[in-house]
Amino acid sequence: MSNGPEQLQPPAPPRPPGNSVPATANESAALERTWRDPPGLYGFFAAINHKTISKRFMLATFGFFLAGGLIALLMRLQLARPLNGMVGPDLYNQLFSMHGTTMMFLFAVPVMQAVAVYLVPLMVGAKTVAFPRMNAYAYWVFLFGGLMLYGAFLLNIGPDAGWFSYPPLAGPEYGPGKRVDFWAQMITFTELSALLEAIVIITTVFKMRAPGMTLNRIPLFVWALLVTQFMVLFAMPAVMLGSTGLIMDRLIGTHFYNPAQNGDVLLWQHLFWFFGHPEVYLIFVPGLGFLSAIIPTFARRPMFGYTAMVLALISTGFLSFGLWVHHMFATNLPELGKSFFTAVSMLIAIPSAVQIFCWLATLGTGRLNFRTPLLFVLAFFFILVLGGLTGLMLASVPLDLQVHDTYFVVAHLHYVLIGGAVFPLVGAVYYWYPKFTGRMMDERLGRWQFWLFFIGFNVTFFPMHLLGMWGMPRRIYTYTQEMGWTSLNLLATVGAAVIGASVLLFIVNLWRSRTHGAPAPADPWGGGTLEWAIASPPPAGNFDAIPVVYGRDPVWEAHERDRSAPAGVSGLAVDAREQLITTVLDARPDHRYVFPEPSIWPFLAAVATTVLFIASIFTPWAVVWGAVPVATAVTIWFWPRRGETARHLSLEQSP
Amino acid sequence: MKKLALALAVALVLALAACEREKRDFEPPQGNATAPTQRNSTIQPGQAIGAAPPSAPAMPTTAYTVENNAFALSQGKRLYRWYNCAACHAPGGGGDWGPPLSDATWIYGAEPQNIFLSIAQGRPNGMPSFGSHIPEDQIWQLVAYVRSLSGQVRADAAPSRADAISANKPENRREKETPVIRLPNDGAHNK
Amino acid sequence: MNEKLPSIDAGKLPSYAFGPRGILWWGTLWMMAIEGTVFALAIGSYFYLYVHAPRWPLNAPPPDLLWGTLNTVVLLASLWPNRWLQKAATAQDLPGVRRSMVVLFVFTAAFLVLRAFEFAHLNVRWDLDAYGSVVWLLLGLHTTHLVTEAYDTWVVGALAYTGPFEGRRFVDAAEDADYWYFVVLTWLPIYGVIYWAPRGGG
Amino acid sequence: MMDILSPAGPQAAHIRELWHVTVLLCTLVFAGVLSVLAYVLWKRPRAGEADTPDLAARGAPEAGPRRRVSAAVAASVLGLLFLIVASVVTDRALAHLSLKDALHVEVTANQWWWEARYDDPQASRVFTTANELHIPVGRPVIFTLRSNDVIHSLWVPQLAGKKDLIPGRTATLHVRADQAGSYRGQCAEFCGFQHAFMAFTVVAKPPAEYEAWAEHQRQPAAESGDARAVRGRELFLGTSCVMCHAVQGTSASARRGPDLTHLASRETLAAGTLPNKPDALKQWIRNPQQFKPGVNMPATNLPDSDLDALVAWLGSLQ
Repeated sequence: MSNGPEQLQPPAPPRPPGNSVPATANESAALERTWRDPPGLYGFFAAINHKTISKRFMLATFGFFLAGGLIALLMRLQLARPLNGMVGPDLYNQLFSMHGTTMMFLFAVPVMQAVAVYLVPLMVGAKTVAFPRMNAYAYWVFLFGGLMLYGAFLLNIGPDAGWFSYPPLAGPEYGPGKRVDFWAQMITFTELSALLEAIVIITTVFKMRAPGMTLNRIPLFVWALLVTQFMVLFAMPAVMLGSTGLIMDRLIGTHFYNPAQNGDVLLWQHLFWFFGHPEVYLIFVPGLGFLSAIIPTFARRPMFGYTAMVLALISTGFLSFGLWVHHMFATNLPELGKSFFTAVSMLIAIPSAVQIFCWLATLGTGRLNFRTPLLFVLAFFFILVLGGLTGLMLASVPLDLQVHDTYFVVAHLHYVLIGGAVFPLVGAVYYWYPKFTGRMMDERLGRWQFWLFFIGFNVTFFPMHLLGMWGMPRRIYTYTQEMGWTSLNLLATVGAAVIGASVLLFIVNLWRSRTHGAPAPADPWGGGTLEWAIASPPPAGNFDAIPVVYGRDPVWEAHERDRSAPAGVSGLAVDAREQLITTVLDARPDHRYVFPEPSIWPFLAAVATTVLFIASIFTPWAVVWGAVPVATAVTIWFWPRRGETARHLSLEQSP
Repeated sequence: MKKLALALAVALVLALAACEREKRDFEPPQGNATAPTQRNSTIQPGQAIGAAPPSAPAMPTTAYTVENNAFALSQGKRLYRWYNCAACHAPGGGGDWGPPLSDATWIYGAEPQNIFLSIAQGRPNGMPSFGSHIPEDQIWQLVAYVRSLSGQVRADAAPSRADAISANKPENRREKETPVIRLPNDGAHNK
Repeated sequence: MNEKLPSIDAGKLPSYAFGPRGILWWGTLWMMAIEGTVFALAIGSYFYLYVHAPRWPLNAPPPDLLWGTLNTVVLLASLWPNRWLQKAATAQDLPGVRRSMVVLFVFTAAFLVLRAFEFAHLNVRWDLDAYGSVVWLLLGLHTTHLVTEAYDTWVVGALAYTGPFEGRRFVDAAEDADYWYFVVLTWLPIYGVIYWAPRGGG
Repeated sequence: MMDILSPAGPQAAHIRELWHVTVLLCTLVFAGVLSVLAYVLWKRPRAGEADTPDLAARGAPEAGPRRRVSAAVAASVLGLLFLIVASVVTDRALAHLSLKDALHVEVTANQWWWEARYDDPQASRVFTTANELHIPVGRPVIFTLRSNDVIHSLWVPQLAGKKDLIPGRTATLHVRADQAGSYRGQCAEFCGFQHAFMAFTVVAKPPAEYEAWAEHQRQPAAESGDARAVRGRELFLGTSCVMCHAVQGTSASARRGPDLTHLASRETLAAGTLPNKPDALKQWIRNPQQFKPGVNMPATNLPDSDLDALVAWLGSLQ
């Protein structure tokens, strides 16, 4: 077996010595230089370090969250009084469509992936994510998709058919102009980004875990994110297919959703909700992951029922694909089919119940440390459980027929999404902010923010249950005095203002703590997982020596480890981006792989992709000529550089 | 710096085009003339008004054209269907009793004002006068749609396919015809 | 301070690996999972419209069998040089990889041309009715994969000739071969649906 | 007052029963979970981040918590099965409500108003009205639901659950009013600019009164003869109204807008948006966009005198 062709490259120089365990000072310095992003403007666009990309991703999603929140405040102001002339029907339709689209596509799903891209490598003991350049490309595509949508919104081309845009209202005849096209193309952007991120995260967890981290030693947070990414893999294609069909209907006259030519408008609803329901679980399951990371640390004990929790996560993932028709109970689908979906929609509550009881058992047998992250997690038990129970009511066909598409559903979805994902997410930000920035967030501000958020939330959304029962439909831009909805709508608006205040406090806390926050040690909360074993903020290459894991909470069990067992992995290059690749089941070291170096081509490929997507809204031929720059950029991105190849050859060892 | 200015200028033009295409203005223009002072055709839908027709200002001279606005074009398409223009001009404007509207030949001129007068005052050989029956802003929407039938309108504003059985191309995919004025050889159209 | 601790020496481990040992294989696998789901849902939509339609195909004759079947034969035949490429790549035999790439290059040209003929003989336009729309969607989806596969082969093939080449580039060639299998094997159900579903006593 | 908990028919009544059962069970579960959490937060000892985590729990089988969690999960499964059964039972009960000599009404939704066509085996007794559905008390009604444009959803909270009106599909909704009264309903599926004002009223009347109303609806318009009304009629047929509206007994028979044959006998105008009073009708005709921006009815600039004549004539269409 020839050891690679000789005539094409220079003879390989002898291999430089790798890192030692623990790494010496100059090894650490060398590793920092190797894994760091290049400086300057070029470095900004060529950065592929997973922590840099993740911080930008989190910032972008938080920015979209604020924009979506402002839009929500505008909506609440319009609904505060009957026949309020502040906003007309056309602008209001754009407002609620933008609010829903922003929160679902530009905030909820991507922020979970952004946090995962930062934390998963740290928690599984890897120096980087798999496919770091693709990770950067996915971020840029996401950012350009969000900016495109908001650019369109500012030009009065914001979507106006809701965040699920049912044809025929979103179809070619009743949705004139390019509004729904920009919405459908935004789907293409965000789904492409989500799918690529899913590939990155799954491959990182499968192939790059620290030696010894067998399947039953993977942290529960990583399990939650792993299950979420598998759901992304199988859910997103449905909405991409559906939105491609919608754009083809609108632009080149196909008849997928045209009943007159044997298309069917319900085909859209099936395709959308086959993605739609896993989508809301994509948002909720990472919330479960945050809880499973925060509760053990603040109960000072390992999570109760680890195996039950993992099985619950996996079964939630599977079941979420079986219940999309509960969004379509009011259509004329056969009744027997609907009863099946009632049953599955109810049974999916069991895995969540298992997890809630395991958390309660963990808290019930632990010693509690009431810090801000735990506060936000405890709010989950109040808000999510209430939202889950109203969900059971919506799962029943007769009850759903009364409250479907009313403000009861608006209340339910906010209880499960904000209670299930946003509260745990804010708790997670308080929990990992020290690791991201090396600074602690202010506890007092945190408590103020928590109580404002908790009270404001309930004051805003609990009355909506009643509004829904009193007949207030979703998405109405105004109502008359006789309806009797006035006082509760005013109350909800006041609550929304309180939520706004709490978000302001959050921004202040985030901003001030960057400079005035107390400096954070490596493990400020006494956590057990690997990310607490390295400095805050972590060095560019995370671990100077990749650790060897002997249990579920390596940091807690560090003192127990017997001194003769290997502590870490030595021999990885310090002057090249080498990362250990391990086997899937038992994480046994398999080979060391040199990872790609920073390159500006992912960014340029993302720009080319954006040009293709936006131009294809106006002419179908853009898909053809637009593909040329994309192919060129991707080819140059892939094409190996001579210098890089030479360095690889110096480290090359054939399998 | 110049490149930046150029890019900004292009962006501005695109923005203006987008704004104009996406406007949804529901309020009709002032002076909504409903009855022409003059009729070129004896027939009209419904009944002729016995007493003096409601006073109406003279026909607007300036073309209040809405043909770059997608909403107005889609309203025009709806009115083309609602007011049954297809009965004589065929659903896609292919022509039947009435002359085709989707080809290049025009008898009374292809400009918006010409089409406006055809609709409002009617034309000999069977085109009824709709002046007092269709408000002016709706006539302008119909005018815009009629021009889109022969591809005179920007493709991104033109309506796409209808949720109907449609044998012919949607308006946004029709090639732009170059209008030719051709007088009728004594009603050859109606044979 | 830092006395040496016992450690696992990774220095002697290989620097790249084929198949499921390497991360590129897994990346390709998830891509296949995504595109497989897209194909499955597209076929699902086809039969959804089929079931809801009074007759199938609606207002057009079924596609001509000639070009579709011919292309299927060509694609199946391409499995042989693809197998050759995979073996050469895993054996890290660069001359073998180069030769197989040339043959594969001819096959890519062949199936792209045949696909153009297939489109010309579908006997329906995409904007005629729901049947035409979903047939063009299905064939279009697979065609994007043919084009990306062809392009991937051209790029990796060119790299095999011009370099800069190193051991791990064999892994890229091997993954390209894996993806080729996927593109060919997913064509079989799609071929059955596009060409035989309208004829199957619809 | 639209409230799902004050039903006036068997469908809504059944659903309310299920609603109360489900809310009761859910409240119990919610209270249970919160009380356990409160107890735990109150009783468990405190600790700081510096305190060593107690790793003993890792090995021990922790029989106590395991038993409690398994019991709680078992209870949840039982509760869920109960809810499933309750839901299916209610569904069957609704499906088994008798439809003996039901009244057939075809409701067609348009962008932003409702057309109702009362069927009858005898073709001559069929009549069409808009936005107001009168039904006899105690007699089942089968609504056949279609849509002319986008997806709408017909919902009368006090009578029954909602059902979508989907273009290209036909749905049915069974309703029965057991008490006389006027029940407001509205569109519940977002359908464009005026989704907010696409309401209708179901007026349940004793059978005798219903028959009288239906008989009245079958007659052509009873027009008054005074000069102003005649002028109004002329204007209706001579300007834009005739292009969209129909009035039986005159040459106006377009179906694009609501049927106005018996407009004066209705409680509201413009799909439940305005009270049916002359000045409201006048403002509405002058410029509908001020009440329902985006509605498909155009404004007219008839002079005031003509407008009053038109309103007078429409007011005579009892």
